[in-house]
Amino acid sequence: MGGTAADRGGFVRVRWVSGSFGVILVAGIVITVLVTARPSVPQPVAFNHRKHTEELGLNCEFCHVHVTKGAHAGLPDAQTCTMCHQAAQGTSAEATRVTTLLAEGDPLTFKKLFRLEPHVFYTHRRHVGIAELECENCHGAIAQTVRPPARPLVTIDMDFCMDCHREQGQTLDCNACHR
Amino acid sequence: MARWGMVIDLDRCTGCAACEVACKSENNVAAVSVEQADMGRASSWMKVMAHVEGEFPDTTMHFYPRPCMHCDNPPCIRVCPVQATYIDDEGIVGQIYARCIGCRYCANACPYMVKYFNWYGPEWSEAERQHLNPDVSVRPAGVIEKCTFCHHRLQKAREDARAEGRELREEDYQPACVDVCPTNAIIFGDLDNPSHAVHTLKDDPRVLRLMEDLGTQPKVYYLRPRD
Amino acid sequence: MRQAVREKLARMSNDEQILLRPLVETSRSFYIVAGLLAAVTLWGMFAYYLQVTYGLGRTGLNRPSYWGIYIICFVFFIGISHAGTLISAILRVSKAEWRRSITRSAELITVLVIGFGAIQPIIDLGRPDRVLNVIFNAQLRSPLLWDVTSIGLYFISCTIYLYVPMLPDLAIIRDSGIKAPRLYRFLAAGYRDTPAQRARLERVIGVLSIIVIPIAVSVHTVIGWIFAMTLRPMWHSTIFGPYFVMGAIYSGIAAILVAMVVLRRAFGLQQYFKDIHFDYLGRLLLLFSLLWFYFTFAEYLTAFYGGEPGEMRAFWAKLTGPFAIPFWTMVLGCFIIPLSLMSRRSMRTPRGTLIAGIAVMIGMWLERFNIVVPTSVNPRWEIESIGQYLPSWVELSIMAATFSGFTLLYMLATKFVPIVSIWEIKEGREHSVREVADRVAEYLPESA
Amino acid sequence: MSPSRREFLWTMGAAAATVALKGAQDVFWESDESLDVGWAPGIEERRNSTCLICPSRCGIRGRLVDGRLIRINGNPLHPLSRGGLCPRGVAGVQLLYHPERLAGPLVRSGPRGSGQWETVTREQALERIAEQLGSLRAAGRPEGLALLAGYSAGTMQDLWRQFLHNFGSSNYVADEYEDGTEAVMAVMHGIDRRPSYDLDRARLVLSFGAPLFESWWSPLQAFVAFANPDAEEESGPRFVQIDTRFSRTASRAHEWVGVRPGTHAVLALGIAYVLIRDELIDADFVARHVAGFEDFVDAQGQPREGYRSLVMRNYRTEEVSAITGVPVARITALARAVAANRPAVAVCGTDVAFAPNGLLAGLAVHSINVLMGSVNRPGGVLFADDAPVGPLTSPVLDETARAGVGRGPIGTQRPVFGSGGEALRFAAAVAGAEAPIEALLLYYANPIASSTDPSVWHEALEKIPFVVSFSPFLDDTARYADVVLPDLLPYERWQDAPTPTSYPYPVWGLARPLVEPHEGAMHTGDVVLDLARRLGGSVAASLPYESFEGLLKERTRGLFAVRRGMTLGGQFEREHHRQMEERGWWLPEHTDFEAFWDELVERGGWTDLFYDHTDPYRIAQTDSGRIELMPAKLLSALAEEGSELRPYLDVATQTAADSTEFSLRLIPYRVSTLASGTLSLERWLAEQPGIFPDVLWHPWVEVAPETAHALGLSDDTLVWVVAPRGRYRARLKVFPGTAPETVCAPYGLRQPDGEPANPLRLLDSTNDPLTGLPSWSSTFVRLEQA
Repeated sequence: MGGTAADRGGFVRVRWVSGSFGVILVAGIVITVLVTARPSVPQPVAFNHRKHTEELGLNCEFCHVHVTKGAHAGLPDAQTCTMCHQAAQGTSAEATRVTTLLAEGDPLTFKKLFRLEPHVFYTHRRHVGIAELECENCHGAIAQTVRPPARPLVTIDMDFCMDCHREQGQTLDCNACHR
Repeated sequence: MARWGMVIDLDRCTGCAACEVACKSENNVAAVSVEQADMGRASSWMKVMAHVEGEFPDTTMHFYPRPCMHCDNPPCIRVCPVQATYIDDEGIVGQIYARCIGCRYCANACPYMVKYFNWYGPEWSEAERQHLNPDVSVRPAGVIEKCTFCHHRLQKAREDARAEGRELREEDYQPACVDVCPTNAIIFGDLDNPSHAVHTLKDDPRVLRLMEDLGTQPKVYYLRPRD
Repeated sequence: MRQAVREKLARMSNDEQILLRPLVETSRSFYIVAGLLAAVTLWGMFAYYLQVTYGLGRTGLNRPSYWGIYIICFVFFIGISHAGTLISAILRVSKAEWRRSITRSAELITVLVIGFGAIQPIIDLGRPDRVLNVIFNAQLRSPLLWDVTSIGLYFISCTIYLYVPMLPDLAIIRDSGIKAPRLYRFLAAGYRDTPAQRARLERVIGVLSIIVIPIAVSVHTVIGWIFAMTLRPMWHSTIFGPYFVMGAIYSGIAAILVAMVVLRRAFGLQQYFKDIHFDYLGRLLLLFSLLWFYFTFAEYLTAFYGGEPGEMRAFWAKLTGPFAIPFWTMVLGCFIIPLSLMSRRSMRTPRGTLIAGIAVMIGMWLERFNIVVPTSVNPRWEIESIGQYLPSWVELSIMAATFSGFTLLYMLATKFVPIVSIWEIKEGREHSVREVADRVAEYLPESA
Repeated sequence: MSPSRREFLWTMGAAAATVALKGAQDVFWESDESLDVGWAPGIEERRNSTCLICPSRCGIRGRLVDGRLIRINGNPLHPLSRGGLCPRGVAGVQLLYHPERLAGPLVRSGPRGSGQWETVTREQALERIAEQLGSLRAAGRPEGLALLAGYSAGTMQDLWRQFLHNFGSSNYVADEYEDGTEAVMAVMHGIDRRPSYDLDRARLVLSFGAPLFESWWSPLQAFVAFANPDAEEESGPRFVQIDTRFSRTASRAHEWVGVRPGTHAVLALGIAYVLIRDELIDADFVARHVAGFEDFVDAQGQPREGYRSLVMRNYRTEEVSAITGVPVARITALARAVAANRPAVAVCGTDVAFAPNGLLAGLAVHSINVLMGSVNRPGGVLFADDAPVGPLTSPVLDETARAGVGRGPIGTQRPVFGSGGEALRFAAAVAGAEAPIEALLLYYANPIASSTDPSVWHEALEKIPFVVSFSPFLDDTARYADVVLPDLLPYERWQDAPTPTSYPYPVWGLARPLVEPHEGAMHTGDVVLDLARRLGGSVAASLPYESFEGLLKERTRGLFAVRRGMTLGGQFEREHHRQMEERGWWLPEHTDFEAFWDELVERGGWTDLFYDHTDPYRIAQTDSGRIELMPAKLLSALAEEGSELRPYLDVATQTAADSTEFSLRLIPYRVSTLASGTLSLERWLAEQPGIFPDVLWHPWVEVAPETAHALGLSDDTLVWVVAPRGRYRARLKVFPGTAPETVCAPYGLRQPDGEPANPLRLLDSTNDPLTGLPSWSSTFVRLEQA
């Protein structure tokens, strides 16, 4: 209020003003971070994507079985892991742990890493099954990771979706994704 | 581009309300408590309205199933300050719940009263959540909601058609109320497509549109009772 | 009051002594009243907390009465806000000398009341957390957005229009050193009352008072349009713009009158709010009561003559139906009482105008009620059932808190700024008598 | 720059704001995520099954996502419902996922009705029941076991009957929807079966108070006929509704004839008068198949007046008009319409038979079908077959069982015709200690809520030491049980679902589990089989089935072997099959039973859309071999009882108000959305039980505007409906379609707190001595502001 006039008067302490602005700025950043930040996603085992994809040559659909027909790609369950890990694979401690966990009947519940806001309706079927998009388009180099990332590699927000839709000449109708 | 519309034959509607319940089931419309209902806060995107005339024994009663009219010139979308309600290219008036600020201006602007407000968050018990439709969001407290012509079904139908490499057929996309109607009183399709039933029915001499004089150009047509 | 302050005050002129005393001297009854008002305000804030926590379900709103107390209060408060600025601006522009002692109190009402009015629609929102969507996703076709724009503009210009003419007084306080030196040093913004500064100030005030008038007119026009742009019976009417502006000024005058009577009594300002002020404002009130009748009659006659079934449902609901009591009380408060009182000179006294002012305020609140609720509960489609609206205690508490919060802030403001503009009074004494004499002489034909 | 006090406050404020904002996000507006929508991965399927909620047994198609039942839609292959469904069927998802569903079996731990329960395992519950039943047999008193069963036509009913029979008890007590037509057919045609109505092919449907579009046997059957989906251009039959109430059916029928309460039959005979007078009857049919039309000489050699003389003498249109309130011209026009729109079928509704002299009234209504020759003809009254499923294993009775069965069912006073009002007679007999019942099983019956006299049931339950309920919910009667072993809900269990007899063709719908069964519940069919195994002896020997599913599959072999019919199919398939069968062909589609069974399960049932109109046994099986308009059995039964009643004379069932205190006639009616009348469970339905009037959740009564005005009551007032026998609270709705001086009261509703609001409890105890059915329209009430 009357900032310039006050400066002209030269009686307002600069420290006072800049100090409070600084505090407001910091508080704003803290609030924004707290409100928007997502907690890290812990996984039951340290899954090595690169080993499974690049080295063993498994395709994504092997574990994410619903990727071409479901809304969600699906996460592997203990059964899928048991196919190979019933016996310990390799020498790593983690591989041994997987075998032990499976033997103990641990369900190995993997958690969704890429989560969309609940008001976004996305289906893998449409994007992967029908439009045949590549996984890395949205998931980045997830197949190259050697340990489970704690946070998504790509920030998928509305702009991200819209940019691609525009490029591809796809629908920009709100109803297409929000309902 | 399709222009979706609906024709409701008042001669065929028996007021059984299957459409109402099918709509609630399809679109996760929660029932409210007794107290809330008494206050007039129940939601029913599709509502069967009764129109009674005359006294015993010369009474007549007709049932008007009333969904959103999906006007071509909707008064609701103009007044929305945040573009949370809009009309898409195919004439479906949508409501973006994630953007709505809950000012209820659209509800007041709609002469058909088809906009419903979530006074509280929906009351689903843990068990009831099992039957929620995953294709449709569960609206939070404080936003307006309304009939969408089961727009998600169009998405699905189009997806299926594309997956099978064919054109969208009339029967692929039918809203839940149309699907369930035991007397086929509700007919739905593309008003601009001559092969769809609604295309010819909309020019039937019995046709009546609610409050047509307001210039809203509703895309829900009623077929006047014959007698 | 500390000795030092008392001494400082004693050294000042008579006007300054009287007008600055409230800044440094606070009576016990002030504390009691302020405490009560603060309690009511806190209670209302608690009610709002509940509403935010549990949802708008805590109100009495429903389908089809989607709007209620909050929107009524919104229209009412924004209406009151016309008190100030518009009146003081018009009086300033027209160089009405009697304005000098009342402009400040009127402008203060304006600024505070806009704030309280503007938060009403936010209180009314189902999702107040998303209120910024109005900016991020603005949809310019919406009258609500016109409203946001014009109220925002109005608030800013009124604040400036309050602040700028306050500068000389703030400088006086700063120089007297009777209160919070640092604060007033900041507020006075280096104003030294040099002739150059004074000239620039007068020019700025002159420009502002002209700018403010169209903005004020636009604000209430747009509020009328919020209703008029829908197709609802009894809302969809072209008269709403001017009708709302007229009503706003009317309620504004009433609000000033009430405020003046209270201030005069509380701070002993009989010297400043004289009978002539009440007489003039009373005449203005009389004029507006007639205008009000004319507009209302025109509106209802048009609706009645058209006889459209949808309209008639709301029409008869007001005249003879469930809303007959608020309707006829409104007519009593807005027309019969002010007309019968203000048409008599003997009643254009502080007491008479107080009664008329309160009647008009109640009447105008009811007018907003009669616009919002009867139309809401009477849908256009006749087979739709007629609704009901009974405000809940949450809504009533928030309304009470709004009134008390406004009063409280107004009271607090009297502790920080002189409620009558010292410099304008001074200027009036020093220059105007001469200037007016000259000016009047100009009007007159040359004496032979 | 050291932090000043101001800066410190700012920081604190910001921190507090952050916390508040976070809190607001979590608490204030529940995040949608917590509702678990959009879960992963969302694999969908659709499965056909059959709706078990009301007797109509429509075909349903469930939409399942990841094993959850999301939506219930109609099964377009089902010949009766053709893809349509009523609101109750759709709301089934809320029944399945109802929060009040019992989590597991309960055993009473406090005194009866105290609400103190102990949760037990299924094994413990079964053990407990088997122990009690075993001790009955051990004591040689197997007839001390009784079953009260709601509508359960099909294998469940057969299974229960067989179980009881082999156990040694004849106390299968039915507590079902009745409409009295069974007795009418038994008397006139000698066929002990409810009639079917070929609505699809009729050109005029003359409904005497039958709630065709609301709570009839199968509203869907009426809807399909009304919409007439098969015909391209031609419109469906003309519906004429003769009703005391301006019901939903009346409003949507092509014509509504408002009659005074209890005078339906008089109007029927008035129509018959015009038909005979103007020679519009099917004289050929009458001459060939009907006895008793003309005056005749009975077995004793007494000359008797025939139907024609009685009608011509007593039912001139002027007199009928005066009684019924229908103008003379209207009666004539109705009769002419009946004659002009052949085939015309008269449907007899509950309002006709549920009255004093109800049977005689029913005869009068049905006589129109006989006069018009609308019997065993397309578009008329038919007698359909049951689906030819295989029989259960033939029962073996041991000594105990034979002795028990030999002692017969309890309840001394049985009606002459039909079995109406069986449940209440049973309760009265138990309450009156005429018959010691040691154990009562409740299967889809909730008499405390639905009975016209709950107090008798309270007394009866007091006298029965062991009560078991199989209700999945703790309903009003289950509260008084000793053991509650909840059944699986529909959509979780196997059950066969034959369409009701109102439909002219046998349709054997199959309900199969759509979702995983609830672990706390158990299929009552499996319970019966399990109990039989535990009880051993002849009971076990007669029910040697592993599971109920196995039993159903076994019986299905009958359908496979019969060389008729088809699994459900589309319209083209149906028509193709019908035409082939008409020409004597059968299309063998399946060489092995397994494939047949798989297809049956997949499509949702079996049907045979061919009806043999040439079969004379479908017209009459009386001793005379003709349709008897003056039924010999009835005349002799009346003579035996010394009754003064005479057919076609004492048909007006209207009684006048006998006091000024109670001056409004009560007309109870069944709400379509809650047709079972016992439970209002699904919230979607409870919220909007009727479409009109627009009342949510609350029970209501309807009165005419002038009646309300005279009483000084306005719309929406809360009133007491007071009768000499009791009172209940309801909302008053002013409805211009209601006849003056009457109160139309829906039943099956509850107060919001769950208390039944049942107008049937107010009924005076008059009933038809011939059928045992209670009277509906003879009760008078008054309204008081509550």
